[in-house]
Amino acid sequence: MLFDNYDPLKEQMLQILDHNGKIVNDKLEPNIKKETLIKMYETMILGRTSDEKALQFQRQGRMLTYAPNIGQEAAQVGPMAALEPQDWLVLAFREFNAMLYKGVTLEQAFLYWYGNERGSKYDDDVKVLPINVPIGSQINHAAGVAYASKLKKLDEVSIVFIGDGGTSHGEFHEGMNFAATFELPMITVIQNNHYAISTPRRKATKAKTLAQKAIAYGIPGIQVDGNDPLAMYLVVKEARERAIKGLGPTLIEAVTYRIGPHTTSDNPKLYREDSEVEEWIKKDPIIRFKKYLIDKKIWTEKKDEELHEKTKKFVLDTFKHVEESGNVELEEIFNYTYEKMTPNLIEQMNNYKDYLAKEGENNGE
Amino acid sequence: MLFDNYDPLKEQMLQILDHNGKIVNDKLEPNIKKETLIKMYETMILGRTSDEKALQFQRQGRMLTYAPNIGQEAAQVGPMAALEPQDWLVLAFREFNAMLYKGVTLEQAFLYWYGNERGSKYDDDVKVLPINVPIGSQINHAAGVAYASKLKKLDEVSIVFIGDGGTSHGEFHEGMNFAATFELPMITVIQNNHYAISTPRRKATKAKTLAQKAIAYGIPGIQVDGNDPLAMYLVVKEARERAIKGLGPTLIEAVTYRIGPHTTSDNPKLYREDSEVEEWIKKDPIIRFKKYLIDKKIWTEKKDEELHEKTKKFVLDTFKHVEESGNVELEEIFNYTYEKMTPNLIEQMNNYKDYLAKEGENNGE
Amino acid sequence: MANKTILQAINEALDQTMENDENIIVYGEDVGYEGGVFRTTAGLQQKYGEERVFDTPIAEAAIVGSAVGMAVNGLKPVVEMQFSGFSLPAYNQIVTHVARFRNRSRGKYHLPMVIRMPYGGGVKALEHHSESLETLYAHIPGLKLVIPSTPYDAKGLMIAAINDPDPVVFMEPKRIYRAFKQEVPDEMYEVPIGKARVVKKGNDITIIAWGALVREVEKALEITPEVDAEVIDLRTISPIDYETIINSVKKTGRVLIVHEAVKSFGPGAEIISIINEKAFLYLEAAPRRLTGFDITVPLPKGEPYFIIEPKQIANEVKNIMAFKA
Amino acid sequence: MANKTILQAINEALDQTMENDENIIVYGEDVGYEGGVFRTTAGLQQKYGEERVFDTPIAEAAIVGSAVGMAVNGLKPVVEMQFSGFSLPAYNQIVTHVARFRNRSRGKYHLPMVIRMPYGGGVKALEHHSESLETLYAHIPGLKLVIPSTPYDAKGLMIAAINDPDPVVFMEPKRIYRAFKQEVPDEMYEVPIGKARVVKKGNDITIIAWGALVREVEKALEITPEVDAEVIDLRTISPIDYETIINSVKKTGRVLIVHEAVKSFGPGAEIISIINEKAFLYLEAAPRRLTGFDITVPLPKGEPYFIIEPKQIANEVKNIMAFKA
Ligand SMILES: Cc1ncc(C[n+]2csc(CCOP(=O)(O)OP(=O)(O)O)c2C)c(N)n1
Ligand SMILES: Cc1ncc(C[n+]2csc(CCOP(=O)(O)OP(=O)(O)O)c2C)c(N)n1
Ligand SMILES: [Mg+2]
Ligand SMILES: [Mg+2]
Repeated sequence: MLFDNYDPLKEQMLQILDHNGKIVNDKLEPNIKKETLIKMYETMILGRTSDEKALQFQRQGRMLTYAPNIGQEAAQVGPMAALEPQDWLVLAFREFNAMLYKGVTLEQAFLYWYGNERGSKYDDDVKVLPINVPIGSQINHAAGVAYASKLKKLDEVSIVFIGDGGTSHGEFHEGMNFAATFELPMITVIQNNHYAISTPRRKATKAKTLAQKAIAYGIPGIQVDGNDPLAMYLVVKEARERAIKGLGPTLIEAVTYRIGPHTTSDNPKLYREDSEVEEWIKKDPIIRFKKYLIDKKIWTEKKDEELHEKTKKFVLDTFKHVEESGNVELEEIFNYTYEKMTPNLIEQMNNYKDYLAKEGENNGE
Repeated sequence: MLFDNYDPLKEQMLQILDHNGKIVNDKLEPNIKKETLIKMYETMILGRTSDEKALQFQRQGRMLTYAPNIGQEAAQVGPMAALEPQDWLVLAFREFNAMLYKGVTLEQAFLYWYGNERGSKYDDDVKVLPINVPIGSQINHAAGVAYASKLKKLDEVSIVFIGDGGTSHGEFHEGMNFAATFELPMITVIQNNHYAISTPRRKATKAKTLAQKAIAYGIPGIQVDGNDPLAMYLVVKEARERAIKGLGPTLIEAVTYRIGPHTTSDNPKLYREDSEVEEWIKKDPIIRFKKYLIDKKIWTEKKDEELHEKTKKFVLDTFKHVEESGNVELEEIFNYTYEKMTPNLIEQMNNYKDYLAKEGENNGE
Repeated sequence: MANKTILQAINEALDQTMENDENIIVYGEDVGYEGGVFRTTAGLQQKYGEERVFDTPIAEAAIVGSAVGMAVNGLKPVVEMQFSGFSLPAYNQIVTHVARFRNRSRGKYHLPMVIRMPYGGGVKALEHHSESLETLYAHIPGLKLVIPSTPYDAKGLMIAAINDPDPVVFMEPKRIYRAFKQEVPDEMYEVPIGKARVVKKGNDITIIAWGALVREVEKALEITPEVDAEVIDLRTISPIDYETIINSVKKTGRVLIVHEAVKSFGPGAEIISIINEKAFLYLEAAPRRLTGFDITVPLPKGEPYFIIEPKQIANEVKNIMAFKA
Repeated sequence: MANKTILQAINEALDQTMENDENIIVYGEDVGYEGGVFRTTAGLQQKYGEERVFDTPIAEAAIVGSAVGMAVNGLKPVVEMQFSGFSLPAYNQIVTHVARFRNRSRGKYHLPMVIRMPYGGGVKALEHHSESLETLYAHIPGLKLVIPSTPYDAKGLMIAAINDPDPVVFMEPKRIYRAFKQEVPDEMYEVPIGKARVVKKGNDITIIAWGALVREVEKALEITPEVDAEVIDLRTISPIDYETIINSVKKTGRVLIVHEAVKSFGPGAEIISIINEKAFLYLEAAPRRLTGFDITVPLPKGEPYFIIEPKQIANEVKNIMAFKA
């Protein structure tokens, strides 16, 4: 069993594909279907391209705050590829790639960061919870989703993401313990990208690894090279098996790095050295995965160029479309507070409509 | 080092004095001063007697809700004896013995449960924080007290108590992690009395021991026989040394049992077997400690009888005094909201005084 | 039809809805095996099993947060906060998620869930066991806040809350859990959320109260037979039924609001403001509030001062009746 | 004397008080090394060291709860909640402990501490970054709630808050952190807590606002020169300065309260109620509130509707002036 062989207390970290794209642990190389491998790679390219463009748009004043995922693609796509369509994805806020893999459209994903709640109204069959800003609180949601799956004896699990910083929050503790106590089919992936805004991982806890926090809940915890899509895939595959068997949750620490800023409002140069960033750029998950696919003869440089080309166009077109969506309708901000608008809300809306009719548009100053 | 030799993951539990009053680990027998041993024992007898009387008073309708400590005396008195006068005690709510040992008067302790805030106004030099009802939140207070001690380079530590049930709370996690991260001079004692009201310890977490939760914070955790005053003394002594050296907090799980009800409003027969209780009565900390003291020739049956006699009288007299204190003054409930009463509060109080002058006393129905 | 206390009425509402709909589940601290510290959920675990009725670790954020996830995944959780004072560790979940999931997802997800919590003073309890925290929930868009004052309403409102597609905070006036009995229909029925109840019609003054205070108002009127008061039991604090209030005030012109919550920035202030906005010209006297003082609820030996007694209500009524514009 | 923004004024207040009293310490998420996400605490760690100015784990209950312990043990912590929307995980600590330690211990312990939090909308932010949660703090006895609207007040109120023996929640109107500059004295000075500021004297109507809305009120008056309004910047929301309010209303007889917090059970309601209680017979028109709608603050593409603009204020002023009793 994977989780017995990698002990976080001994700082053993699972890696299958190293940063040169070499298999370093061939006994563990997962047997992933070709289409899946390609979907994984395409999603990573879409994620990366979207991030890069979004950062550009933001500099051009066309995008609001945006939290890029650059460098963390494997930590998201590996897990998602290991799951089944009926499984649930419970988000923190830095899982752009995971969302895309799971069926959130790029338009929706952009629309959210563009400042429109419609961006969190995913298609009906997309079992993804909206982006969750209050740190840690999503763990409890995932536990609840998993409780329902278990009670209804459904063959489904929940995967939930959290940052390294998030593990310090009380909600992390309560949710992990709740899930462990009731042996819920839940998988928690910590994206340890080494920073919580400006605060480095080492200042968030004295625990040598985040994976060892699993011991507090009596569940397995494992540290994984988060830039290795194969390792991330494998570990989630096994965690899913445990979950489905009724053995409860698993805690996975994906060791990765946030190459970009926390968000577009952040200047990482204030708190970290360029040299550190450069070290991690060498460990880029996309480069190693591409090498792996080419070595496996699943991919070619030519295909790669085409994909980049196509993706860029798709991202630009989609963003244009999003840009054209403009402000939301007035009704929209009132309509979803309750199932039915209360008399009070109707009155507030109508008064405001009267005002607008009289005075013209409100520009929020 | 004690903490390295007892590994909670291997379910090793420290015991020095077994339930027959025999030293089972003579290498570890601490060298406690005679006066200290006697103060420990006297406090335990005072605690036990107070508990028994309070339960009686409550049945007679003379006492309000009361949370007895019967069976948990060693888990409280052992630690307190190991500390220094300048150290801080941060309470949960089931530490009657610890409070008494640390200088809270019996009158104050009773007055609190009698329903008067004056019972939390301990004497000036008594470094004890008031009873803390919201589960888990006291851990953060203790961390803060310890932060100040460290910043001011004072030779003092904080000890904080929490129940087994309390370890599931988010505040436990945040406080422990905060203290660990800043290497604060704090000692956390979990009184694992096996129940949180009706909910047994095993339903609160899948962790085999509560001590292993320390691993999540990268600090030592140890399981101790909580009914063994010598083991509890020793472990806190060592934890204090670590703390003072700047090595940070320690997590101590005192394995004990709540012989009585959760509070006087609770009926434990609803949720546990008498046989379980009987097993634990055999492990009574007071019986074994008395045997130890007699074996050591520090104590005699005669002294014991005298002590019981004297203590009973003291408890009865003190309670009588408390009973005579009656209701608080009206000013008292307004006076301590802010340093100075606000105009609004003055007005509310005066209006009410006018009302009382007109209509006579308010009996709260 | 049988005589029941509020406690029994709530228990029956839970029992019958659970029997009817297997998606309803009930949990919280000590609610399972022993049936709650007040025994409101007694018998349910025995009947519906440990998976549907269970004890949780002491972790209010987990209790509420997991309910969010359950509701998203098709269940209807009815969770208990052991006392309203202990709902605060879950306050982040309630405000940032329970109240907002529908809006956040533009209706893709909604949360049919109920958060039960005994509230209010007068039971000689420890600290944090006597709070009246209506404002903290009424002020949050997306929540409904319901408080019954009778066994009949308790059952009907609880069933309505469970059936409601929106999340409902259900505060239970623990002081009158067992204080009196009332005929309660055996079958299931709903008392509509968002509708106040006119307890007594009258023309001189409108008295608005809820929870345990409704009975105190009734007692007060026994000692002021000269006043023909209209008494409104608000029942739903949010969204507030201003129609019933305004209609009454237009008739009486005088208003007293009685609540145990502390006064400043408390629930009574909203009612006065609504009346100002919608019936200002009908007012014949300054609307007044009789409320908890702006202090922490005292421990039992000081609590009597804090508890509002019928004589106090009667006194205020007389003051307002004496007001001359 | 130098021209400073609100942000700079707060920074200076922290700097000067820290220089003066080594028991003052400043911490929170990202406040240390990088000086806060808004850079309000910039430079302080460099000057006072990592022990007095530091970054914490993401754990708001720990930030506030540890401050309780520090204050008990002789420090004066000034902690930051990164945004007021993220103060909710600490709400349990704030309500059950920060507000109550003095009363609980009958004065043995008191908590000279400040909880800073940027608040309010209009900065095109993500969810939970735009809330106006005044009510949640103003309703809690034992807390003081202070909100500056100018650089001068920001410095003076922050110094007063730090020197105050009681715990102060200090909300900072982030929308105007850098919006304008004002002459701010170089030396330390206090602006008294509990005293409102009459921004402009007038006889026709009393307009009460605070934080970022004060400027919007001023702009509104520029487009309604026909109205001689008295403008009150409340500055301290709790304990409220009713003297200033009541004196003004007695003069004008008309009232408008402007706040961004959602309307129902919001801060404006208390002000209206106080006016009813203390100046009812002086009212010439129904007091009105212009506030945030009873909804979650929308994301940026819907937020413009939510933000109160000067024209709206002017419109309300005209409505109230037109009111005939
Ligand atoms: C409860 C809460 N407190 C504070 C914040 C503000 N905040 C947003 S992101 C962030 C850092 C998160 O760090 P981490 O968990 O490591 O995730 P990452 O950003 O690295 O993906 C903070 C403090 C928040 N969103 N929620
Ligand atoms: C935050 C919070 N939630 C709920 C309660 C109600 N409550 C009081 S004691 C208790 C059980 C505590 O169990 P444990 O921590 O094991 O301590 P013990 O009572 O056994 O000493 C509960 C749930 C509380 N006081 N605080
Ligand atoms: Mg991170
Ligand atoms: Mg216990």
